Formats: sequence, structure tokens, C-alpha cells
Amino acid sequence: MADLEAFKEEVRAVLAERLPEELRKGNRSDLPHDLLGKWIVEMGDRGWITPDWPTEYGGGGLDREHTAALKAELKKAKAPIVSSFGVSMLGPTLLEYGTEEQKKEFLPQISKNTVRWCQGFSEPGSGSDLASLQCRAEKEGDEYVITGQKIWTTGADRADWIFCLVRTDFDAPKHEGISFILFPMHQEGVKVAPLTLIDGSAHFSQVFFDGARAKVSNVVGPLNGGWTVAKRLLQHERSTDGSSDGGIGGAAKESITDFVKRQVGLENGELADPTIRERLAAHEIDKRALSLTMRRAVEEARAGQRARDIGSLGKFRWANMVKNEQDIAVDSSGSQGLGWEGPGYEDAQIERTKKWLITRADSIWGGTNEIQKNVIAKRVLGIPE
Amino acid sequence: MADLEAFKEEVRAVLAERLPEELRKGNRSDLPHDLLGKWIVEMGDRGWITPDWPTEYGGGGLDREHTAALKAELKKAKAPIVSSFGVSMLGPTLLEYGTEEQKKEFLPQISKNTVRWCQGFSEPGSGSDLASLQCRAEKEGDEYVITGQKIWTTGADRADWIFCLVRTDFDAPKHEGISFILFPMHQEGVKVAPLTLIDGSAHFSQVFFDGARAKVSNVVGPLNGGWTVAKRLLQHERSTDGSSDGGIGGAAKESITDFVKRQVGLENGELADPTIRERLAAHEIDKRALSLTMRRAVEEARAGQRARDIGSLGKFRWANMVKNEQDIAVDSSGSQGLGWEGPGYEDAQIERTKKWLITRADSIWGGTNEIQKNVIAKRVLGIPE
Amino acid sequence: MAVILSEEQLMLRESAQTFLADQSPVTRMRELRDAFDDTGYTPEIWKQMADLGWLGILLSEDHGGSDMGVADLGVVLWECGKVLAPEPLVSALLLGANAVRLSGNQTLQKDLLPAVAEGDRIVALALEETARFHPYNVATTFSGGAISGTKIHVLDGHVADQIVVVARTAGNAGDREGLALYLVDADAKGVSITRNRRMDGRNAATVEFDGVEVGADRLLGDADLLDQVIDQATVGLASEMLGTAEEAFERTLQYLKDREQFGEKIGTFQALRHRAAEMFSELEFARSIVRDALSALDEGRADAAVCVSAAKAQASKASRLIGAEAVQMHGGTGMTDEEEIGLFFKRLKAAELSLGDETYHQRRFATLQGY
Amino acid sequence: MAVILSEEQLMLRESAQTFLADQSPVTRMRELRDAFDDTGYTPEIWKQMADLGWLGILLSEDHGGSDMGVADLGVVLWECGKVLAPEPLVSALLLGANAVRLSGNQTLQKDLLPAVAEGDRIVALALEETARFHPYNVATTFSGGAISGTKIHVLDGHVADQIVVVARTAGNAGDREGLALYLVDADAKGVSITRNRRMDGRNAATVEFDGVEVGADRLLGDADLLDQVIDQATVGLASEMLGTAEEAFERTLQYLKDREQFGEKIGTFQALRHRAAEMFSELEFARSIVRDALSALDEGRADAAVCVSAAKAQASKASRLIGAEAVQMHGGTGMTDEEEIGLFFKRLKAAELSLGDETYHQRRFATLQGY
Repeated sequence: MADLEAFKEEVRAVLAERLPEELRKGNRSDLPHDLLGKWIVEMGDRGWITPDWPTEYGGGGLDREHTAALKAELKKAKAPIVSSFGVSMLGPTLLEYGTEEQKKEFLPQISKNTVRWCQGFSEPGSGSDLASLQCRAEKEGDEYVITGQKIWTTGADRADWIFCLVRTDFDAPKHEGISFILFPMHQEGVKVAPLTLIDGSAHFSQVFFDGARAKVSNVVGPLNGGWTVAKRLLQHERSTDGSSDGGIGGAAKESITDFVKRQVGLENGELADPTIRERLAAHEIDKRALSLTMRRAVEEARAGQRARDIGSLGKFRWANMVKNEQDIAVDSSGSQGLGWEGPGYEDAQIERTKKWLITRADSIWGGTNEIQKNVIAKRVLGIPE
Repeated sequence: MADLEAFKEEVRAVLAERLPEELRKGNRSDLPHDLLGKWIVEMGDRGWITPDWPTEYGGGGLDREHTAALKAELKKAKAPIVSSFGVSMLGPTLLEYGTEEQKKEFLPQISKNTVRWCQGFSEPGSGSDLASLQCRAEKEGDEYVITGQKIWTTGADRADWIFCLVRTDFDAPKHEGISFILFPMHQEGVKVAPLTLIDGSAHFSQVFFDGARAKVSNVVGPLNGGWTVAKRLLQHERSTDGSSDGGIGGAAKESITDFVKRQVGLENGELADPTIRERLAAHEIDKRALSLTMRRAVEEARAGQRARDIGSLGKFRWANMVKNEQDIAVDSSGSQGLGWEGPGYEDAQIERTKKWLITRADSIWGGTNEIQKNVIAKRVLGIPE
Repeated sequence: MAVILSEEQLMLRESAQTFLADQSPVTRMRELRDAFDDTGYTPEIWKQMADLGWLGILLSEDHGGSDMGVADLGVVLWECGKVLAPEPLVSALLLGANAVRLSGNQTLQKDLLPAVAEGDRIVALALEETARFHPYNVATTFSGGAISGTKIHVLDGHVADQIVVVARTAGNAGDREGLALYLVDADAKGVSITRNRRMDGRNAATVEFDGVEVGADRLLGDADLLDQVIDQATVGLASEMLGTAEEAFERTLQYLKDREQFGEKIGTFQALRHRAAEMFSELEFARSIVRDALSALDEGRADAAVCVSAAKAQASKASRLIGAEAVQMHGGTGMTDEEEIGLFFKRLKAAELSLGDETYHQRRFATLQGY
Repeated sequence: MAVILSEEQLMLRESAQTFLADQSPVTRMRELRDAFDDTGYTPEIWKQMADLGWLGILLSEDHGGSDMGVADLGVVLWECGKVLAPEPLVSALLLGANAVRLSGNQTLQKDLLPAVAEGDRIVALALEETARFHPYNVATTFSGGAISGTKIHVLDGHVADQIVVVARTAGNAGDREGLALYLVDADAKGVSITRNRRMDGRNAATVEFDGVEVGADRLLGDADLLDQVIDQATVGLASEMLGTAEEAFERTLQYLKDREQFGEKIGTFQALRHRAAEMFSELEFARSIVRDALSALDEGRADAAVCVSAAKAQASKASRLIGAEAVQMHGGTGMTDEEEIGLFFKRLKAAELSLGDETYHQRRFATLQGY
């Protein structure tokens, strides 16, 4: 492998020559489409979309050190990042569990970003108890015929393929009858309907299968062994989760402090409402404590100082913190916090109100607060059940 | 039975003649001892200590109407009331479950107030799960030999006799091996030790049995049927419970509002600390809501308007309300709320601090908050377990 | 003092339940929200409410009403709250027309109230000028026979035929002294109305008054009248909240009994059971204290204002807890627009923040109690 | 920034644990409380703490110390908090002697600090004059070379050899300007000390200064010094609270695992499990934020005061929750004086209300952040 400094130099040279100025804005939705398309092709050709995957599957073949160096250079140059379910979740899972045939067929498409994937795990009836899923796959020759419903599927309306959990053994205990299977979305028997949420947004879809077909050879991992595969995949998901502190949908444009100052006003340098003032201070203290706790966990682990695991703690306190921020925001606006759309409301007020609604999900999705507390009591505090 | 008005007249006449002015102060601990003693003898002789018990057992033989009239007259005259475990709990239980022999032996003593009783139910290991009690009674001839420990026994240091739950069948399921038994406290094998609580008070005792003896004939109700007897007795206890809103030990001398006003001070007619002010208002609103809810329950029952039972709700909300009042009191005194004894602290501050400590028990004794919520979920809301 | 329902109220409740179950499922409110038509409510239902006598409950028989009490209207609002009926009962009856009813202006009463009882006239109240509720924070002026200023949060102002305007004849924003209430036609010269769409599917309006000329014969009263109107409307709103919270609680309770996770009904989980017990206790508290406030108003008790603030504070507290728990316990389902629990959640929040939130009423309670 | 312990701190902690386990079980604190002797702590233990170098942690080598940081003393206090050691570490070291250490008065430092390091001198701080904490609420005057006024809550003032007095040379109670700190001998003419017994078994004093003459050479500094002293003591106290809360939590956790009711360990009840998870999260938050505040002080970070208030607010919040839950979960047992959990409960409350409670520090945090 190339010497690290030389490699960085090489990356910088490529970026200087090939990355247009118009794209050097980090990840934004308003980048010029044609330039972005070209750049993604170039990224794919160089193996830079999946730098640490083997070259035979379209990856960059880089080790951890070089991968990190590449990402750092891309970030420094404010290059747009290609992230997808294929890159962050399905790819690593296929590398671990896929057959050689599956890897050859699917990984290069992902590393060139030519096929878009979506995830079919949750079902209306399953909730926190994912393994209770009911979507059925019945074998007919060398195909499975799939019937059922998925929900909370991001990007289903734009996806070409789906990786999906289906029940393939109807008599086995619930965790043991599930398979992980891949099939195309563009076929008869697959219908996608947008899912409107309480904030009026529709980023998710419901997906209905009525006789959709998947090749038997597209089962990933052992037949009826899909639960293990999915758990591993979800670990990849978690490692990219919860990075923003604004809750589902990211941070608001204006900081909560500035927002509340505008809504409530200052008198003698203090927020005019003492209750809102204390709630805001308590929230800001909480935010500090959470972020210091996450940092301490990393540092304690690094220093080998034994401590209780704080992952589940972080998740539920983060959810509460995010929801509390929006509670304060809306309450500080009074009736102006009740707007749905203009006129009559500031954009910032509408933004907060919508966030107030959608962040209710932060204590539900990705493991409810109740699940996190169960985990803490059992695994972290070791209280026998 | 005598005509009600004539009866009232008669009572008033007796009171006018026999009740000394010095005793007309309601229930206070500083009444002149000799006069009080005489008056109690007089009360007992008239059957007025237990007016609704049959005359053959020393009672007044009055029906409900006359009993109520008598009590009303006594109250009007501010006569001291004789209340005891014997009158309010053991007596009614013996009337229902006792043998003729037991009634003849014990009831007259109670109705003359010549024998003092204490209750031996709780044990250090039993807590909310009273039926798990371990105190053993083993039969030797016509006696039981008792070994074990009781706790939270009020007045054990002054009691002549104890009514006690003991285990008489060591193999039966826990509810089915318990007997309700009576025996004297003044014997070898009974030791009483005061139980100091976190507020420094010692109203309760621990009682240790090491070979204490009880006559077999003093088992009340069926052998091994003591659980049913005790449950019935506790119903008598409940009906006299929770009448004061100051928590264990009663209301403070000064109202919480006046106390907080003094501690925090007023500025422009408002408590100088806005947080304490809102906490106090929230508490006062809570107190209103609780008392209105208790009243509504009574009125709905009387009017035959079907509603969910609010007994358990009342208990846990009452406990929280009482504790919250003392939280506000202590917090409003700041460091002056930390005193244990003088000098340096107002009496009212010390009183609140001690109350703050002892009222922690309000959510524990008489059914913990957790037990009340269990009952609400199961019985009141009907959520299957 | 009446903390339970009278025989008449039980009958009123039953008839309201029958009517609303038949004519006003929650789906109606959703359809109105999605259609976003000119009214935001169903005029036919409003007319039927008039036929049922609801719109005249508070009015004297002279004015086509039945001379009943706020507590009776509270029974109707309680039921309407359960089905999220969006008709302008609080806004037009308790805020708008009520200012006329409680005024001393008999001419306007004769002119207006019979039409209100018939359901032919909508009267709004234009009071608030700041984001957070403070009834005396009025800068709108009445001067030289004309009103000028901008009002926000005028509930259902977009459908008002007439508007009661709170203006200032003296003093500064924040003062209780110097307030005067006038009745203005919505189509008078200088009045402009902008509809504001709310997250609970209801509507308010921003109303600008640009030198709107008003005769002395349109004067209704001063701050005393305003206080009376707001107190009655606040308890009316609290009654409606109670219905909404109660229905949200009952639906959540049913969900706990029905929904399975990990092979068990989620209602078997003790943590959820205990939280359900907490919700129940807040709801029962709210019920008692709202009913007490209703009867305090009807009886003209000296401490009525204290009771009103206690009621709105507790109703807001209960709403907040029950709304949050209802969504959380419904899990992902509760996050979808399709599931009706979200509609209850939004309405509870809107009601919580209207006419003073919990903190506002705690403070008012404290002030009235002298601390 | 250091949110974890350094190698040196780990060693310090281990030696503290060994010493305290051996010499200072919780029973020692109880015996001292019940004996109510003249000191309220154990002079021999204090001397041993001196021998271990704890009393000189903050002092320079010139003054017999080891020139370590507040974070190091915080490690010791954390461990002392776990066993409820009543020695005057916060009062005498962080409030009293620290005012001398952080002053510019080298003469007094030379005179006093070596004796402090040896454990031979106890210095108290006489600051507060009102029930609730407000450091500038000082009416005590310094005028014409003499101090007059009454101080309360002088922690361990009953055993003080010398007292740092906060007096006012100008302005009115509440002003930050015009404060001056002087060192006064406890047995000086005009000083009278009354011991005040606290519910946590510790002691404070009411100290009256009646025209106590003080020379200009006893001046230590002004409000800047006071702020510095209070910030360091506040985080020291928060460290001690952390230890106390941690031990109360661990004991409660153990009780959940051991105690049986209805044939099951009470720790199997989900409602209690979830509440234990909440307690745990508050404790972990407190731990992180206290350690951050300790290092902010040692590093002289610009936002150190903000970190201090955040730390005391969070430590108070955690203490409050853990104290209440510890007693509730221990049930009737927890109500007895015999069970040690009550001692933790009382100490947590006392620490919560000392040097500013949660509300005080939330407000100070807000002020420092500009809102």
C-alpha cells in the first residue's frame, strides 16, 4: 500500500484537478445536478465511494488508515459525500454474509452508486418486537413469492431494490423462521404508498407486497438465519445514528437559546419569563452533561477504565433532551407556537412546531425509551429479571 | 330505643353535669390527668366508649342513629375522645369473629378502657407482602409458643396485650398458614425496643418474641384462617386513616402558605422567588383537586353515577401531595431548612424539617405508591396482567 | 357546589353523545382539516347545534335561549372535546357573543343574541396582541371615535360576522385600567382579516384595525367585563380539553389492552401500568376541579376566579401528560397522521397554550391568593 | 479537558479507598452524630488526612503542600462522600483556607497555610446572612477598622481557629461591589460563636461580630476572590455529593437485587427497573459534568464559572432524585434510623441546599450565558 503521505498528496491533487468549485459545499440538497452526477461517476470509478471494500467488488481496496486519510481529505475539500443504504448497511453485510455470486452481482453496483436500495424490516404489527414480523415468503420453484406489508421504509419510492426480512418458516420460533432476502422493487406485486406523519412530512413509505418475487439465490446468509444477519446490519446502522442533536430531521436553523430570546424577550439581561429561563438553563445543562458523558465513555474505554456501558442511557436521554428542547421552544412562543403554515407565523416558529411534532418519534424509533431502560436495568445494572 | 331528640337531650344533660370545664378542649395531650381518668371511667360505665357495641359486652347498645347523635353531642361539647386499637380495630373484629368466651373476656375491658392493646402484624422481612410473615407459633399442650419479631408496633411499650399474626402451619401456602392470636405483653419471652425513625422520633417499637406464650383458646377465627381476619381488621383501620392532610403526624402549626411567605418574603405582593411561588401554587391546586376528587367520589356513589373507584388514586396522590408540601417548605428555607434542633433555627423550621423526613413514609406505609398503582392498573383500569 | 352532574346535565350529556356519535366522528374533523375550505367547520352541524338549543344555553329566554348555566354548556363542550368537533363554541359563544350577553348594552343584545341562538351570527373576540397570553397587554387604541391596532390569535376570526374588540382608551399596554370593549362589524371599513392556520386543524385570524370608526352605542364594557368573559371561556375550554384528554386516555388504555409485543399485551408491562395510573389520576383531578370551577361561575362564588385558574392549570397539566404518553404508548403508529391519536395530541397542545398555559394560571392563582 | 481520571488520580483514589474503608466506615459518622462531642469530627482522622497529604493538595510546596489541583482534591472528596466522612474538608480547606491561599496576602499565607497542611489549623468562612444562598447578600460592615454583623451557616464554624469574614466597605446588601474579605481570629474580642446542629449530623455556626477590630494587614481580597473561593468549594461539594449519591445508588441497587416481596426480588418489577435506569442516567450525567467542572477550574478555562453552576445544578438534581428513590425503594426499612440509607438521604439534602440549590445554579448559569 502506498505511503500515507504520498497517498494524501495524490488525493489532494485529484481533488484540486477534478472537483469543481460549485460542489465544494459539503452535503447540500441544492448542488448542481449534472456536475454532481459526473462527480459521483468519477468517485465510483476511483473506488472512493466504498474505499475500504476490495477492488474486485468495485471498492478502493484501502486499509483503515488510508480510508480515514481519504475521508479526511474529502471532508477538508468539502466534497459532497455519497451515503446510501447500500454503502452503509447492505454492502458491509454482504461482504460478511453474501455468497461470491451475490457479492459480484450487487457490490459493484453499490460502489458505483448505480442501484438504489431500501430496507424492508419494520411492519405495522411488529414495532419494538421486530422479530414478530409476519411478511411471508413462500417457495415456488427457484423463487420466493412474497406477501405482506412493510412500513417506515425510507426512500422506497426511489429505490430499485430492497433488502427485506421475510418469514420463511411459519412453524419455527419467531426468531428462527426469518430470512434476509433481496429483490427488485420494480415489479408487479410491489406497491409503494407514502406515509404521512404527524408533522405533515412524508419521508417514509409503506410498501405492500402481493405476490412479489425474489430469486431463491438472493437469500443472504442461511435460510431462516436472517435474524442474525439483520442484527449485524443494524449494528452498522447504529454506528451512524444519533450524530445530530436536533432530533429526527436535524438541528433547527436557529439555536434554541436565540430562538427563545426572540420569543420571550430579555429584561435586564434576563429572559422575561423566569420559568422559561430556568427550563432553558436546565436543558442546556442537560445537553452539556449528555455530550460530556458520551465523550467520557469513549475516553474511559480508550483508557481501559472499567465503567458501565452508557449506550442505552445515551439513547433515551438524548431523545428526552431533543423533545424537551422543542417543548421549550413551542411553550416560549405561546399561541404562536401553534401554527401549521403561514401566513401569521414566523418560519422559525413553524419549523419549531413541526420539529416539536416529529421529535416525539425520537423516543420511539431506534429502540423506544422503554426498551433502553429495560436494557439498562438488565445488562448495564445487572438486575436479574 | 329512646326517641332521638329525647336521647340527645339526655346526653346534653349528662355532659352539662358531669363533664368538667377543664376537659372541654377536644383531644389534647395536656389535659389534667386525674380528671381525664375519672371521665374515662364515667364514659366506660355509660357504655359511651363503645356506644354501638351490645350492652352485654360493655357497650352502649345504641343503633347507628343514636351512636351518631351521641358522637355529635360529645364533639359539640369538645369532650375528649377515647380512641384505641381495642376500640377501633380489635373490638369490631372480635364482634365478628370471636368466640362467645373471647367476647366476654376481652370486649368489656376494651369498653371500659382498662386494658391497652397493640398490633403485631408487620415484620422486618415482610413489608408490602405482609402474608410472607415468619413469626412462628408452635403448639405445646393448650398453649402456643411464639418466636419471632414484629416491627412498627405502635404503643407496644405501654400495651398490656397484643393481637398478633403468627404462622401456625409452616408447610401451607403463605396466606393459609397464618393465625390471628391474642396474648399478654407482660410475660417473659416478650421484649420491646423503641424504633427510632429518620426524624428522630420513636412512636413505634420493635417487639421480640422468644418463647412467649398464648392460650390456644385465644386464636381468633379459624386456625390458619388469620389472613381473612386480619384483612377485615385492616378495613376498620383504613376507615380511620388519612383524615389529616399533614401526613404522618398531622398538619403543621402554621399553614404552608404562611410559612413560605415568611421564609421567602413578598415583593410587590408576590413571593420573592418565582420558582417557589409556582411550586406553592401548583401544590395548592393539587390539594384542591384531591379534596374535590374525594368529595366527588362520595357524591357520585351516593347519586349512583357509575365511576371508577378512586380509593387507591387518593392514597398515592395524597402521599405525593403531603411530601411535596414539605419539599417546598424545606427548599424555601434554604440552609435554615437543614436544622435538627436549636439554637439557630425557628421552631417552625425544625418542625417542617422533621415533617419533611417523616412524611417520606406516607408513600410507604399503608400500601406503598407502587402497590396503589398496581391496584389502579388492575382493578380500576382493568388492564389484564 | 356541584362536583357531579345533575339529572338535567346527565340528559344533556346523553343527547350530546347521541348526536355527536351520529353526526360527528373524528373523521369529520380530519376531512375539514384536509379540505381547508372557507369555514373550517360544518355550517350544517352548527345549525343542528342551534336546533338542539346548545347555542342558546347561556342566553335568556327573551333572546331565544334557555337561560341555563356555564356548567351546562361545559357538559356539551366536554362531549365535543371527545370527538374533536371544530365548531366555534368557545370562540363564538363563550368569547364573542358572551361579551355582548354579559354587557349592559341591551340594544346590541336584542339585535344580536337571537341570531346567535339561531346559529346565524358568529361573533369573535379580538383581544391578544402578543405571542403569549396576557389579557391586559393591549396597545390597540380607541381614540377620536376610531380603533387602530393589530390583533392576533382571534379564534375563528376568519368566519366572524362581528368582532368584539378590546381597545385602550387610556394607560399603557399591561394596565388593567383604560380598557374598553366595542362591537365592530367584520366588514366595516378599515378592518382586514387574515386567516391563520393552526396545527390542530383549527383557525385563528390576524385582524388589523386601521382607524375603524365605532359609535359610542357599540360600547360593551371595560376590564370587569373582559375578566368575566375570559373566565367563562377559560373554563369552557378546560371542559373541552377534559373531553379530549379523556378520550385520548381511553384510547390509549384500549391500546395497552390490545397491542402485543414480545408475545404479551403491552399493558402487562408494569412500567406502563404505573404510568397509566398516573395519567388516570391527573385526569380525575382535572375532572373534579373543572366541574368545581364551572359551578363556581354559575353560583357567582367569591373565589370563582381562583377556581378558574386552578381548573385551567390542572387541565393543562393533565393534557400535557396524557398527550405525551398517548403518543409514546402508541409507538410508531402514533407518529402517523393516519392514526387519530395524533389529532388529539395536537388539539390538547393547542388548548393548553390558549387562554393562558399552566404557568400563567399558576401565577394568576398565586396572585389571587395573595402571594 | 479531562473527563476521566489520570493515572495519578486513580492511585489517589485507591489510596483514599483503602484508608477510608479501614478507618472510616459509615458507623463512625453515626457515632459522632450521637455523641455530639465538641468537634463533630475525629481529630485523629483529620491528622491522618494531613499525613496522607490531603490537606495540602492545593497548597504550594513552600507552604507544605503538593501543588496539585482542585480535581485531585475532588477525587478525595468523592471517596469521602461515599462513607459520609464528616471532616471539614469543604468548609476548612475549600472555603476557609482557600481564601487565604488564593489571596495576595503572602504574610498570612506563610503564617497560616503550613499549619493548615499539618492539620493544626481550622479556618472557616463566614459569608451567608440569609436563609437561602446569595453570596452578595452581605450587610455586615467593615467600617473604622472594625467588623460588625451576624453570619449564619458558617460551616464548621464551631471548631474554627480563624475565620474569613466577608464584610462590606461600601454599597448595600446584594451589591457585588464593596465586599472585602478579612481574616479574623475566632477568639478575638467581639466574636461570639453559637454552634448550630444540622440534620445530616454536621454542624454550622452563627457567628456574631460586634465591633471586632481588624488590621489592614488582615485583608485578603474582594468579590473576585470570593467568587473564586465559592466556585472551587462548590465543585468540591459537588464531588462529595457525587460520592454520596453514588453510594446511595449502589446500595439501593443491591437492595433491589436482594429484597424479596411476593416471592420475587423487587428488582424484577419493571416500574422499579425503569426508575433505576433513570437514577443511573442522572448519576452518570452528574459524574461527567462534575469532572468537567473540576478540570475547567484547574485549567483556568474562561467558562469555568458556567461549568461550576452546571455541575452543582446537575449534582443537586441527581441527589434529589437518588435520595428520594433510595428511601422509597428501601420501603419501611429506609424510614428507620438504624438503616444507613437515611444518613445518605439527609446528607444529600444538606449538600443540595448548601452553596446554592439547583434553581440558584440554573439561574446563575443563565445569567452567565447571557439570558
